[in-house]
Amino acid sequence: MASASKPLSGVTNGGAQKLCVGQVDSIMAVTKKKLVDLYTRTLKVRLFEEKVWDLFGENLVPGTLHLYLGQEAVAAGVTAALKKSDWVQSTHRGHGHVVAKGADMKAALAELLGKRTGSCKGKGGSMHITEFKAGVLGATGVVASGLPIAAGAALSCQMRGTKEVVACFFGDGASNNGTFGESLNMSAIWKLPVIWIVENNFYAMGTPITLTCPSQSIAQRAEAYCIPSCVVDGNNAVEVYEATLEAVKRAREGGGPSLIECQTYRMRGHSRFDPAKYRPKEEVDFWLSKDAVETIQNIALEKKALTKKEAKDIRRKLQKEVDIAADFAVKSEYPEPQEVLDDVFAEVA
Amino acid sequence: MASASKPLSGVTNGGAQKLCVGQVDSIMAVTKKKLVDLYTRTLKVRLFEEKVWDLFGENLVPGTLHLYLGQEAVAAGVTAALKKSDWVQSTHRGHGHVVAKGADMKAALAELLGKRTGSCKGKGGSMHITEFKAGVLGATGVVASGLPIAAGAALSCQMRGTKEVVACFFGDGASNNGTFGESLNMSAIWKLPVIWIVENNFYAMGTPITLTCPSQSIAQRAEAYCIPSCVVDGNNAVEVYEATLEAVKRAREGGGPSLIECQTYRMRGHSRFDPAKYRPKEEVDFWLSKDAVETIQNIALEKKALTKKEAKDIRRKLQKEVDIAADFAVKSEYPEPQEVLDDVFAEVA
Amino acid sequence: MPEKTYRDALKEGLREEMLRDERVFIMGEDIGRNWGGAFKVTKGLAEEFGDDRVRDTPISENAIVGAALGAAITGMIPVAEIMFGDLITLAMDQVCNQAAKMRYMFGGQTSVPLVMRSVFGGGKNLASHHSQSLEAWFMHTPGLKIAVPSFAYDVKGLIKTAIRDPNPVMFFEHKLVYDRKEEVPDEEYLIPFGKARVHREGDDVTIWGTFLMVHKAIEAADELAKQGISAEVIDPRTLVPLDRKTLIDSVKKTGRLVLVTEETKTGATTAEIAAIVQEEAFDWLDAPIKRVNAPDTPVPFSPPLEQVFIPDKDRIISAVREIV
Amino acid sequence: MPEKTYRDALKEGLREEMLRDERVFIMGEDIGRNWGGAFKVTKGLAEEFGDDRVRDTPISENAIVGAALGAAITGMIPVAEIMFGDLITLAMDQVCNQAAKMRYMFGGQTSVPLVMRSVFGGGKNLASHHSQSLEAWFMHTPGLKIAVPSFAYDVKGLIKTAIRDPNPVMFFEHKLVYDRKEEVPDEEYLIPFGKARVHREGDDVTIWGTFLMVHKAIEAADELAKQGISAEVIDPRTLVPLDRKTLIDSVKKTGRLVLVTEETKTGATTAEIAAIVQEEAFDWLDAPIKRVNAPDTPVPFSPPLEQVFIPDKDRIISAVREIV
Ligand SMILES: Cc1ncc(C[n+]2csc(CCOP(=O)(O)OP(=O)(O)O)c2C)c(N)n1
Ligand SMILES: Cc1ncc(C[n+]2csc(CCOP(=O)(O)OP(=O)(O)O)c2C)c(N)n1
Ligand SMILES: [Mg+2]
Ligand SMILES: [Mg+2]
Repeated sequence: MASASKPLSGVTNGGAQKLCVGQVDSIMAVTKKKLVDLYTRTLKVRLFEEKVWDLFGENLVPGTLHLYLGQEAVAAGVTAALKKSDWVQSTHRGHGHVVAKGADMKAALAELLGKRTGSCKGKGGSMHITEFKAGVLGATGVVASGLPIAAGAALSCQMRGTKEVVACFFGDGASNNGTFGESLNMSAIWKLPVIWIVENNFYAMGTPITLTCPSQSIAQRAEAYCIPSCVVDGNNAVEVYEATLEAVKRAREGGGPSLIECQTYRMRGHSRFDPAKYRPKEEVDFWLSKDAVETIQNIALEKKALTKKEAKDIRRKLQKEVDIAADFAVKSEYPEPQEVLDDVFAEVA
Repeated sequence: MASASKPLSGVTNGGAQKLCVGQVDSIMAVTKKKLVDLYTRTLKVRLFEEKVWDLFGENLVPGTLHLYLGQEAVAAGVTAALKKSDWVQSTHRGHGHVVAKGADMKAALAELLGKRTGSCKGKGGSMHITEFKAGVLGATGVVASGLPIAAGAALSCQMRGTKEVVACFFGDGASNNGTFGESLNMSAIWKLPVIWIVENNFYAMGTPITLTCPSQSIAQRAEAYCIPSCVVDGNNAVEVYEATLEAVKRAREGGGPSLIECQTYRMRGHSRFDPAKYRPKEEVDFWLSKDAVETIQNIALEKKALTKKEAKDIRRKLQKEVDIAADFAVKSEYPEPQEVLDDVFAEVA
Repeated sequence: MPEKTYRDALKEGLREEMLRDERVFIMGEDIGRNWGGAFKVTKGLAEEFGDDRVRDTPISENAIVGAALGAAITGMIPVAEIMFGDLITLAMDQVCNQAAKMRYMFGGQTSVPLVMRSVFGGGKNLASHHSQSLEAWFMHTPGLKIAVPSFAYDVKGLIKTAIRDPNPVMFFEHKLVYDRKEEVPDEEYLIPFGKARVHREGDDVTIWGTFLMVHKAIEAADELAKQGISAEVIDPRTLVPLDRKTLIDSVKKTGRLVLVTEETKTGATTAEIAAIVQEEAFDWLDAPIKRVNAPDTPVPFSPPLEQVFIPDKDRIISAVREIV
Repeated sequence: MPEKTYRDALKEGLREEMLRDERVFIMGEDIGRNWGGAFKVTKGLAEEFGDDRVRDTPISENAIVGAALGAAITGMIPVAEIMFGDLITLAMDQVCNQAAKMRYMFGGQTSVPLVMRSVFGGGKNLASHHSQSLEAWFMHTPGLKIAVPSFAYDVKGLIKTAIRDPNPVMFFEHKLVYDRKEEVPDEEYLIPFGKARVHREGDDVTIWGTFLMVHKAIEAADELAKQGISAEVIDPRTLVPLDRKTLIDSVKKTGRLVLVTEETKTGATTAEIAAIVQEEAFDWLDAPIKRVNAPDTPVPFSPPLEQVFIPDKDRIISAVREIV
């Protein structure tokens, strides 16, 4: 019988291992334009999240907060491989997905602040930050609850014959929930155009993956359903992009689902008040040295997709956008109390 | 990337394939005494179920009925590898598990008839037929709901240090439910003494497994959790027994869970009124030719564990036991109406 | 007008909507050509509309509802079936946290045109896991509409309305009424949500109930009439929205109310109705509102036990006689 | 007597029971040494009792409850934690179909000494998936006992009683009371289930409520007293079993009742209480029973919205003034 393998952990497996068969292994195939795109998306998410952190420091963000800081390359790489008309399903750690998919940062920040100009009119906040018209199916506070919804959206794409695809983000912890198997199986038997994106940051809150996952990778679980899978460095937007591109192609051509495990790491704690003392220093250091923004910036510079000046200009431009968005959000009004009753039901035609 | 394999079906895979590594491949290792035990258990379940079918024909069995006819070798082989103090978790198709584990047939039949002498005092019926003191944790009407309970019982065995093990039965259909992954994972990370017994009869009600399972075997899903697994001929009690024995040994020694896929077939429809017209004739014929009772009887005769006369004597004795049990059940009283209120809560000490 | 069973009327409604709008599709366990649904409601539809639009699923309740939800918010109109109401326990997150709340928590960005069909009730000796009546849970979940048809005419008109509603609708049926017949027109008709049906008019007492209990209430009313008691029988047809006006007006007329459902008593829909009526018609009530429900136990298997578990005509009559 | 927070009192209760009986163990997500529970209730227990008895689990709610159930019927006494009450949606099958019904459907063959802890309530801007109050679902599920402690003294005595009860107990806490302090003895004590606590005695009106609303009701009663209205405040402490006597006796004295919980109104526990009281004290009621609840919406995120969503002292006072 097959024997149990050494468990996965944040230090030992960090982004090194690749299980992809047929993955484009060189970034040569990626155009310069795409490298700039990846740099821009990664940085945009970073700057957005840093702003959120600032606003939180100013006590302007109610409730809790699951920052995407550290994992930017995943959202950037995945969304860079999608069309605007494609869909993403987000999680409780959703800011990055939404921003990278092209949501309006003004509405997104206003939502985090609970303003009526927010994308959810202040009803959702951090855990439900969503912009439907940007192709976000929803951020959800219930871990793993997005998977069946993504499967269904993919079924809808298939039935409507639109060639749209769905990328569904979820965490390593989410893969222990029952919906994981149900959804993967459904996607496999119906050959749904969905790409399962595991953001393996090696922790679910304070619980290290070694306590809850017996295998070397989450990707291994995809094989149970004959779903092609791979493990990539989730801090390298190019790797994420390439793997996604292949999966998107397969999905669009009717080849069914794929699973991509992106190994990455949270720069901060799980949520707003978590100092994350449970993580070994060497592990934290290892990952902080693999910064997502620096990584893509270095690649882009090295491949001469960007000059240092261009990189700086992009940063300045993005920073300005973020600042304007924050200004908008801060200045926006809170909803009126009676709005609590709105939007429970849609009007019957 | 791994490619999708040809789907499983009732004809193509019938009991042939073996994935067990290290499985004892010859029945030489099985003692004559054990062969007699296996014959007796298999036959007992068969005779019990035939009696149930008769009683049902006489309109004495209320509600629905999921007969175990055809799958007897699974319950027989598994329970023969267990001690009396070990546990089994049953399903909606539970008669066979309960009888094979040694439950009182009088109480079991009385339960099916809704009598107050039934093991559940008539409260449970076919879908909840259970005899706790025989080591049955429960039969359940909710498909796949037994898996977490079995994991928990195994956790209890481990924590109490009793060396007891738990065998958990469930169907091919059940392996598509969320609890499957949750429970297997839990058993793997905690190395629980549980043996997952998939009774793959290739259908969930009228739905053939080809529609709901993308892989060649259910056993393949165990690998996702690094759980050793194998596929055996579920109509051959010896094969089932041997595989279980190995798994029990592993579990008792602290080696954790195993999964055994027993490929088998329902002799009749899913439930009381199902004519099962959706099954191809060649498939039905194939499986009926692999009758569980005949198979073990032939092996036992061949291995000279039994003479024909002894085989007949055992049959006569068991038939008498079953007849007496049926007589008891038929003659027993129904509960009094006011008993509807009993046993909601246990008395507080 | 032709007589049709509840089952056939329901199927007709589904079929008409599938013909009308190709976005409508059905998914669930064993609803397809091999079985046609556990209660044969969808029999023949796979043959007519194909296996894609009448889609057999794995035994994955939470994913069935979740996938239907995902399809609903991206341009389809799914009708998801959960084979037994007892099994919605496995899909409560997708039903109550996702489908019910999605429009609200996303600030109205999407609507959720999703129907979830399932079946409640005992009477078939199916024991604790296949006999419950759990509608109260969903009535307590803001964002869901709830249909509870008891008659063939209603089930057809309501399923069509449900499918056209841009909100998640729990569409609950009852095992023991599938075979009941009623006149059902062949022409298209819709029944609006939130409009009760008054089956008997009366002056002495109002009886409000759902599912099989509406039928029992009618029987009780007929028998009470012979005893000189005139009972009004109200079937709400939908619990959300709830037709309060018909009920309150009736209570203002009769001054007495008996509520009857097959649910276990504590926390049943009848509790909510009692609370509403005493709030809105306190001064008109001449006696306490009586609740006739199942006892607070799981559903037992054995026929004599199940028989006392499920309320019947006699219990309704006794309750009426206690307050009239 | 020393003052202790609700959180610490609860932990003390858990700890005492773990010391008393080695079959008692705790399992749940992030309850162990790295986090100590989302609300820090179990902080330090893993260090004291080891990681086996204070067991971190994967994010597998249905299996957490199911596994605890399997352990409960084979000789252990598990306390399973579901991190947020909203997530019990994922475990409804194991809670309501398995744990609640097991003893009954197996005819009394086993008892189920299982405690399921979770936490309800808003007030922390955690939005629709982390703020609900779903106790009504469980009150409508025969076979479950339900504790709803609102005070430090109660939470300790009740958790100990829950752990010693041979039946499945839903033990619900409230996010906003963890930090509240009360005098809590160091000596061992148990609080029986089914015994309400009367926080204020009064003659003009009875106020019955749960969780944070008990605290609000007390504030309201204090303010009403200044206005010359004497309100009796009753905290049931357990919903199942329910102390009807204390409540009915009080209503018979005051003739007026206001019910207040943080649940969304339709189908809340307050509906059941209203139904009971009008059944049992109809002739003593001088005015309709008032229900003060949250509106029938998901819980909104934005502070000004959540603030009007959750009932407060003023709404309680207004309700009282409407009927006194
Ligand atoms: C079903 C469910 N269980 C528990 C929680 C509480 N919770 C919120 S985030 C989280 C950890 C999730 O881990 P993972 O899926 O790895 O995502 P990450 O936070 O690491 O991005 C938990 C347990 C929840 N929100 N939903
Ligand atoms: C969770 C759940 N979903 C659906 C059903 C209805 N149902 C009863 S048995 C069954 C098929 C089960 O198939 P399988 O697990 O293969 O077991 P088998 O009946 O073949 O022994 C179904 C769908 C149920 N009881 N529980
Ligand atoms: Mg994680
Ligand atoms: Mg099967």
